[in-house]
Amino acid sequence: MKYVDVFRDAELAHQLARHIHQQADPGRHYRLMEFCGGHTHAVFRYGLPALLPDNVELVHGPGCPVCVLPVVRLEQALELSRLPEVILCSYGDMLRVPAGKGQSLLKARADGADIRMLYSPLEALTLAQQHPERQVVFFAIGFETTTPPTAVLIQRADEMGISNLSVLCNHVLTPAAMHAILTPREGEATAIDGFIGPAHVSTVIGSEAYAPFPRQFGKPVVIAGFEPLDLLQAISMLVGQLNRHEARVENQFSRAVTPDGNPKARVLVERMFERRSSFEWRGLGEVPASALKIRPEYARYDAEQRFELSAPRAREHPACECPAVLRGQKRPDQCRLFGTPCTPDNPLGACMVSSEGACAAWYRYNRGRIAMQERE
Amino acid sequence: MKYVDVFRDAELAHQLARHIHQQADPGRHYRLMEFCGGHTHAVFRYGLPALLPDNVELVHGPGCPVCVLPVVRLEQALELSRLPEVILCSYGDMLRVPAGKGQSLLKARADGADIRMLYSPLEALTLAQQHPERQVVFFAIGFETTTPPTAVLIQRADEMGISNLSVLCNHVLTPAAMHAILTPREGEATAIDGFIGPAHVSTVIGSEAYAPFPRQFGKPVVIAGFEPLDLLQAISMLVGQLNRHEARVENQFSRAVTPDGNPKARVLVERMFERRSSFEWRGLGEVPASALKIRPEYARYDAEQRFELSAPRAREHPACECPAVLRGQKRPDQCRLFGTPCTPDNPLGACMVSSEGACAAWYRYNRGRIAMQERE
Amino acid sequence: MCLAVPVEVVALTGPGRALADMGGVRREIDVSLLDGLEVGDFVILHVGFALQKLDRVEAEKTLAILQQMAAQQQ
Amino acid sequence: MCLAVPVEVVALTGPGRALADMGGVRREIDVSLLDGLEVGDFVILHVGFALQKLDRVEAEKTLAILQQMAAQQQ
Amino acid sequence: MSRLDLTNGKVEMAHGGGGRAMAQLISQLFARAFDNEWLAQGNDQAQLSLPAGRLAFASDSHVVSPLFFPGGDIGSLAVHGTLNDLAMCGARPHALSVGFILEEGFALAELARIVESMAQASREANVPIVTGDTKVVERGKGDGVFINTSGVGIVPEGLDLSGDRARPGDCILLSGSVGDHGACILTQRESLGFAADIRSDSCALHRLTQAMVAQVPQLRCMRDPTRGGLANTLNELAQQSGVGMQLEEAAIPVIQPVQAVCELLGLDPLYLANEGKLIAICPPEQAPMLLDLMRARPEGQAAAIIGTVTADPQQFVQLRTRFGGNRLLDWLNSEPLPRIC
Amino acid sequence: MSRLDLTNGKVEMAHGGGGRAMAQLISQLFARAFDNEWLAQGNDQAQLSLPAGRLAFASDSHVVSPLFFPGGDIGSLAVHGTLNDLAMCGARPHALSVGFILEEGFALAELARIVESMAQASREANVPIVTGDTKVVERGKGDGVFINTSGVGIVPEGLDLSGDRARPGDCILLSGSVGDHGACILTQRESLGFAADIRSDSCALHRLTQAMVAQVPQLRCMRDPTRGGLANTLNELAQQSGVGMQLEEAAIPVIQPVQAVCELLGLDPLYLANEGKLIAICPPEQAPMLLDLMRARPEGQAAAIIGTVTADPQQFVQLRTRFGGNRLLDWLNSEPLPRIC
Ligand code: SF4
Ligand code: SF4
Ligand SMILES: [Mg+2]
Ligand SMILES: [Mg+2]
Ligand SMILES: [Mg+2]
Ligand SMILES: [Mg+2]
Ligand SMILES: [Mg+2]
Ligand SMILES: [Mg+2]
Ligand SMILES: [Mg+2]
Ligand SMILES: [Mg+2]
Ligand SMILES: [Mg+2]
Ligand SMILES: [Mg+2]
Repeated sequence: MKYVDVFRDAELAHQLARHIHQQADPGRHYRLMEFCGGHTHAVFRYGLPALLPDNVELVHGPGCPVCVLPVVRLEQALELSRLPEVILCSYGDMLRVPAGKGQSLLKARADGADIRMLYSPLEALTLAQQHPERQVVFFAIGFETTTPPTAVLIQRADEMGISNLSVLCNHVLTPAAMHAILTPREGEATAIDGFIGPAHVSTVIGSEAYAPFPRQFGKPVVIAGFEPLDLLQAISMLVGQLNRHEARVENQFSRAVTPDGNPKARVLVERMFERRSSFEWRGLGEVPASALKIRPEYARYDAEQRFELSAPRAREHPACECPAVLRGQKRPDQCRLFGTPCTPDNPLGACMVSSEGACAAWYRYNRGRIAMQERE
Repeated sequence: MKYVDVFRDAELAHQLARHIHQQADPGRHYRLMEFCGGHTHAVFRYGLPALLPDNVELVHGPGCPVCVLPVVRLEQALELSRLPEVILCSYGDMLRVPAGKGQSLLKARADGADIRMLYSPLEALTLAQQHPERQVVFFAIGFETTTPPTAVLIQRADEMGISNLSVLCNHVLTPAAMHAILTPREGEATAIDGFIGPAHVSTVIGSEAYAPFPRQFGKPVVIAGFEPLDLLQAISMLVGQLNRHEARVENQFSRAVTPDGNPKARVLVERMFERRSSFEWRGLGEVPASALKIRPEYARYDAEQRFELSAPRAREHPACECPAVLRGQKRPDQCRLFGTPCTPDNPLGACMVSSEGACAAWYRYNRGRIAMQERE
Repeated sequence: MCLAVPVEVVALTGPGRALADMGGVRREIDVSLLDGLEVGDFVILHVGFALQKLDRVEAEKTLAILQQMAAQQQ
Repeated sequence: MCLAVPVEVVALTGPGRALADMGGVRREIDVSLLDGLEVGDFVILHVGFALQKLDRVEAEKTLAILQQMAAQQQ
Repeated sequence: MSRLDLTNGKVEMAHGGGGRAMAQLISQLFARAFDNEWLAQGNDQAQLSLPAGRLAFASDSHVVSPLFFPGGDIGSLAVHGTLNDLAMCGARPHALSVGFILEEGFALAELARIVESMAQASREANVPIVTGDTKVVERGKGDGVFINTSGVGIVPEGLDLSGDRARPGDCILLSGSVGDHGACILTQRESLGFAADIRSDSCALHRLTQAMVAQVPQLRCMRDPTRGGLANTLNELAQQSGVGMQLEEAAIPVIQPVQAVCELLGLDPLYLANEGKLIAICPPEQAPMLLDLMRARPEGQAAAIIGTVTADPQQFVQLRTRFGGNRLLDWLNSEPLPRIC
Repeated sequence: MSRLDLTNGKVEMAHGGGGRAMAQLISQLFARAFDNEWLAQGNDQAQLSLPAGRLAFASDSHVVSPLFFPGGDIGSLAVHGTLNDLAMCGARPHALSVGFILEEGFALAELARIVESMAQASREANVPIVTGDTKVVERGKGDGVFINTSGVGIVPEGLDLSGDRARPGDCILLSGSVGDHGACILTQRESLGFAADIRSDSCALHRLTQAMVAQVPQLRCMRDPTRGGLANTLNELAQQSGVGMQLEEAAIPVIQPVQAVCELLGLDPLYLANEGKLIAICPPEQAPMLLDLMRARPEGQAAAIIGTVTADPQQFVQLRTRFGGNRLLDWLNSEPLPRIC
C-alpha cells in the first residue's frame, strides 16, 4: 500500500532505533507523551518499546475520544436510544464502551433499542430519509479530525431540509487537553518532557496550533505520523530537541500537515460550532474551553436542544488514578485498582476503556509480567 | 362432551339408518340439499352416504362462506393488505383461499403483508388499540351466524371511540341463496326435493325465516343440527314429508332454534347493516338482496368507504359448472374440469375451494374411484 | 359453515362476559347477545360469541325421539 | 484516535465525491473539504472524508531523511 | 473470566463471536449443564467409540412457540425429537449434538432454563450431548432460540426397518393418543385465549423401541407422527411402501380435552402433531405380542392396533368411521388453521 | 403433486407444515439436488454402513449475511464448515445432515441456488447429505435461511488428535493467508460501501488433512480458525493444552486487499474469520515434512510455520512483530467492529 508500507520497513526501523540509542543521553530520562490513542495503538502493535532505550519512556495520553467521553454523555445517548422514535447511530468504537451498571450501547441494542453503527456520518442522512417517521440521532464523538465530517452532515441536512436528524455533539479539542496536561496541579511537577503530536488532528488544525506549548511551557512538540518509522523519527527529533535544550514545534508528518491545516474544514467547523465554556473529560476532569457545541443558529440539529436530557452525576471510582496517569504523574500499575478489579473487560476508569487507553495498553503489554507477580 | 357425544352414538345411527331404509320408497329418488357446508363436512366426516339407501341422495349446497365469496372481494382484501398502514385480519378459513394468479392471503403474508388470523372478531379491537398508527381492517365473511359478532365489533369500536378500525363486509343471507337455488334458470327444472336447513344460522334468524320455501316452491325444509344423529333424523323427517307429499318447515334442532331466533342479535344486525340490492355469489352469480352492507350512519367503519378499492372484473373459468352444481342440476364429476385440472390444491371454481365445497367433498370422497377410472 | 359448539357457562365474569367450558377446555366468551344467562346454562358458541341458549328439555325430547325411532328397528 | 489512511483518488464521481483506492479496496468518499483534487492524488481518508491532500514531495523528503538517519547506523 | 449473568443477562452478539464471551457461555452454561468427557475436551467435534453395527444418523431443528409449555419446552423437545428419529429404525441412540441459534437480547435466564431441561432429558435418556455450536443473530432476525439437534445411534445386527417395508395384511399399531402436543401448543397461544389441561406428550421413545425390536425383529417400520400428525405420517408410509391403509376410527385414542379443542377450532386431531408417539407396522402374526409389549411400558400404555395395510395402487389411507362409513385421510398441505366454518 | 414454483415462488408456512407442500419441497428440491440412496429412502434417519474406527461427530449452524458472497454462499459454507470440523481430528467424513430454518417469504429461487451449491460442495467433497429437516418460521422471525449441518466421519486407527495435546517446542503451522472470509463478508455489507476483489476462502479441507495424518500421524492437533480468527483459535488451543505460543508476525500470510480493508476499518486480520484454513501443531521434527506436504496441495499452497508452542503457565499467545517487539494476542470478546480511532 502506497505511503503506508514504506513507513513500516523493519530494517530501517532497527537502524533508526540504533540511532535513538546513540542519541539518548544515558544520564537522563526522557518522558515523551504520545497524546493520541492512535499512536499508543501503533506503539504496541509494532512493539516499539522493545526497540527503545530504557530511558526513553513513552507516556500514553488521553487522545482516545471514547475513553475521555464522560459517562454522563454516554448515559444520555443510552437514554435517547431507549425512546421508541429514536434511531441512535454512532461509530463502532462507541458501541462497546461501558456505562454504569454494565450498560453499553451494544447491550441496549440487545434490549431492543434501535442502534446503528456508522462508518461515515453521512449514512445518518440516509437513515433519516429512509425513516421519516423516526428521529435519527447521531452520537458524535471525536477530535478535530472527526468534527469536519459532522459539520458536513449538519450542512447537508440543512440543504436537504431534513428535519428528523440531530447530533448529540461531543467533539473535543486537542490543544485544550494538552494545556490541561501541562498545567500542574497542586503539589505536582509537570511529568513529561515533550509531546508526540497527533498527525491526523493536525491535518485539520495545522502545526501552528501547537505554538503555545513550547512558548508557554517550554515543552517541545513533534507532530508525527502513525506508522512505526514516523513514530521513531519523531522520537528521535524530540530526543534531539531535548538534548539541545530546545523547545519547538516540529512537523514530522509534513506529507500532510501544513502550518494552517485545512482552512476550508476549519471555516466550516467555525460556522457550525462554538466552544463550550468548559467540558468534562473523563480522567482529566473539567477542562475549560475544551469542547464544541452546535451554534444556536443550528439548534434544530442539536439533540441537546431537541430532547430533554437528564444530566445524571457521573461518579468515577474514587480510587481511580486516571487523572494522574493521563498527566504522566503515575504509571497505570501504580493505581491500586489496576488488574484487579480494573481490566479491559471491566474497565473502571477512562484509561482502561479502549485498547488505546493508557491502562489498557499497559495491561495488555505487561499482562504476562503482572500475572506472574500476582502468583508470587 | 355434553350435548355432543350423545348425538354421535354409532349404534343409534345404524338403527336410524335402518329406519330410513324402511321409509324410503324404492320407487322414487330423494334429492336432499344440505345447504350448509357444515353439514357437508359432517356428512363426509362420519361417512353418512354409506349408511343411506342409494335413492336418498345428498346434494351439497353453497353454504360455505369462503367458497361463495367472489374472487373480486378477496382481491380487494389482498389489495388492502398490501397497503403498508393496513393490518388485515380475518378468520383462518379465509387465509388459504386462492385468488387469481396463485395469490392468497397466506401468500401475501409471506410476501410481507401484515395479515393476522382471528379466532374472534373482538381481537380486531385489541389490534387497533395496540397499533394506533396503523389501520386495522377486519375482512368479515360469513352467514347470519357470523354477522352479529361483526355487529358487536362495530358497536364496541364506536363506544370506545376507536378510529383506526374498519370492516370489509361480506356477510351474506341464507334465505336469499336458497331462493336462488329454487328459482329455475331457463330450461332447468328444480333439481332438489327438499332442504336440510342450517342449525346455527337458524339460532339467529329462527325457523320462521324458511316459511316461504314450502309456501312458494312446495319444498320441505328441516332445520338440522350438525351431529350425525341430527342429520339422520332430519333426513328421515324430510323423507317422511316427501312420502306424505307434505312441504313444511320442521325444526329438528329445537334444542337451540326457536321460531324467531335471537331477537337481540337481529335488532343489532338491523341497526348496523342494510341489504345490498344485489351481491355476487361465487358459483351462483348475482343474487338480489342477498348480502349486507354497513349502514351510512356507520360509514366510518366501512372499509369500502374508507379506502378506495378497485373493482376488478372477476373472471370465472368458462367451463366451470358450479352454477349447475350448486343448484343440484349437475354432479361435480359432470364438470369437465373436475379432477383435472380442478382439484382442492388448484381449485378453479367455488365448489372446490374449501373442504366443505360440493366438488371438493365429492373429490375427496370419490377420489379412489376417480383415480382408478383415470388409469383405465 | 358456521362452526359452533355447545359450551357450559361456568362463571359470569363481567357485563356480557362469561367463562365457558367444553370438555375441560375453557375460554372467556362474549354473552352480550343473550339475556339472563346463569351458571350451568349451555350456550351455542360461535367465533367467541354465545348465539343462543341451549334448551335442555328440547334436547332431551330430541334424544327421546331418536331413541324411539331406533327402538322400532331393534 | 482518528484512524485515517492515505488513499488514491482514482476517479472524480460528482461534486465533492470521488472514488478512492487503497490496496485494491475501493470506496466512494466525500472530498468536499478539499479543493482542486485530481485523479492520481493521494488524500488522507477519515470516516469517509478526505481531510488533506498528501504531498508526494514531502513524503519523499521524509523518506530520504529516514534513510539518511539509518545509513549513519550501518 | 468473569461470570455470566444468568439472572439478568441477555444474549449479545458477542456470545456468538468466537471470542471470550462465547467461550464463557460454553464453559459456564453448556459444558457445565451437559457435563461429559467429550464436551469437556473442547474440540470442534466429538470422537466416539461405538459398538459395531450400522450407524443411524438423524437431525431436526426446533422452532416451537411458545418456548415453554405444559409437559416440556423447546429444550426437552429438541432432545426427544432426535432421539425418537433414531429410535424409529431400531437404533440405540449414543450421542447428540446441539446447535443453538440465539436472538440478540434473549434472556440468559430463559436460555439456562432450556439448557437445564435439555441436560435433564439427555440424562434421563442416558444419551450425552457431545458436541455443539452457538450462533447469535441480530435482534429481529430470530425468535428467541432455535435449536438443532442431531444424533447418532447404532442399529443392532439383523434389523432392517424402513418406511418402504409395509406389506398388505400388516397391522398398524399406534403407541397412544393423538394430537396432544399440537393441541397443547394451540392452547398456549395467547391470542386464542383457551385454557386447558393438556400436556405435550413429548418424551423419548428409544427404550420402548429397543424393547420392541428386541422382541419383534420382524417389525417392518416405525415412525413418529410429529408435524402433520398421524394422517400425513401414514400417507408418507403408504407412499413409501406403495400400499394403502385402512384404519378404524374407533381404535384411535384421542383424549377428551384434545377432542374438545378440535371441536372448538374445527380441527382434526389426526392432523395434529405428536412428540411422544409412534406408529409401528408389523406382520399380523406378531401384532398381538407387540401390542402387549407396548402396553406394558408407560410410553405405550394406551397403544392400540388401529388398522391394517392394504393393497392399493392409489396408496390411499382410509378411515372407517364409527358409523361404518369410509373417509379418505388425505395429505394436508400444512398444519390445519382454526376454522369458523 | 403439483410443481414447486422455483422461479417466482416464495417459502410459505406450509412448506414446514409436515404435509403435502413440505413433501413437495423435499422431493422436488432437496432429494433431487442431494440425490443419494439414503435421502431417497425417505426415512426420518439415515442408516449407514461405515468402516471400523472411532466416530467423529460435529455440528455447526450457519447464519451468514449476505447469503451469497464471492467465493461461496451459505450453502457451500455450511457443507465446508462441518466437513472441516470433522477433518480437524483426522477423520474421513462420511455423511452430512442438513437442517434448514426458512423464513416465510424467502424466495424459492434463492433457496434452490443455495441447495444446488450445497449439492455441488457435497459432490466435490464426495460426502453425501443423507438426512435432513426443514422448518419454516413466520416472516420477521428469521433471516431468509439458517442452515445447520452435522456430520459423521471415521477416525483412522491409531490417530489421536486433540486440542489438549500441544507441547512446548511443538511447531505451529498455518495452511494459508488469514482473514479472507471475514474481510470478504465485510466488503459485502452494503452499508460500509466498500468494493474489493476479496473471495471467501471457504473450502473443504478433509483431503488435505487426510494426506497430513497419513504422512504425519504424530500430529498433535488441528483446528480451523473460523469465527474469532487465528488469534482466538490459538488462545483456545493454548488454554486447552495449558501452554503458551510464540508467533512470528512476518510468517503469517495476509493478502493485500485483506490488509487494506483492515487498515481502512481499523481491524486486525488475525481476528477475522477464515473458512478454509487450518492450524496444525506437530512435534518440531515433523514440521518440515508437514509443511512440504501442505504446500504441495492447493488448499495448503501458502502454508507456513508461524510459531512454536512455549511453556507458559499464563497460556499467553504472543506475536513477535516485524520490529522485534512482542505483542500479546489476547482473546477478544467478540468479532471486531470497524473503528474510527
Ligand atoms: S487501572 Fe483503571 S481505575 Fe486505575 S487508573 Fe487505570 S483506568 Fe483508572
Ligand atoms: S370441478 Fe371445479 S370447475 Fe368444475 S364445477 Fe366443480 S369447482 Fe367448478
Ligand atoms: Mg428428523
Ligand atoms: Mg423428529
Ligand atoms: Mg420423525
Ligand atoms: Mg461451531
Ligand atoms: Mg423477532
Ligand atoms: Mg462445529
Ligand atoms: Mg466449523
Ligand atoms: Mg425432521
Ligand atoms: Mg427478518
Ligand atoms: Mg472449527
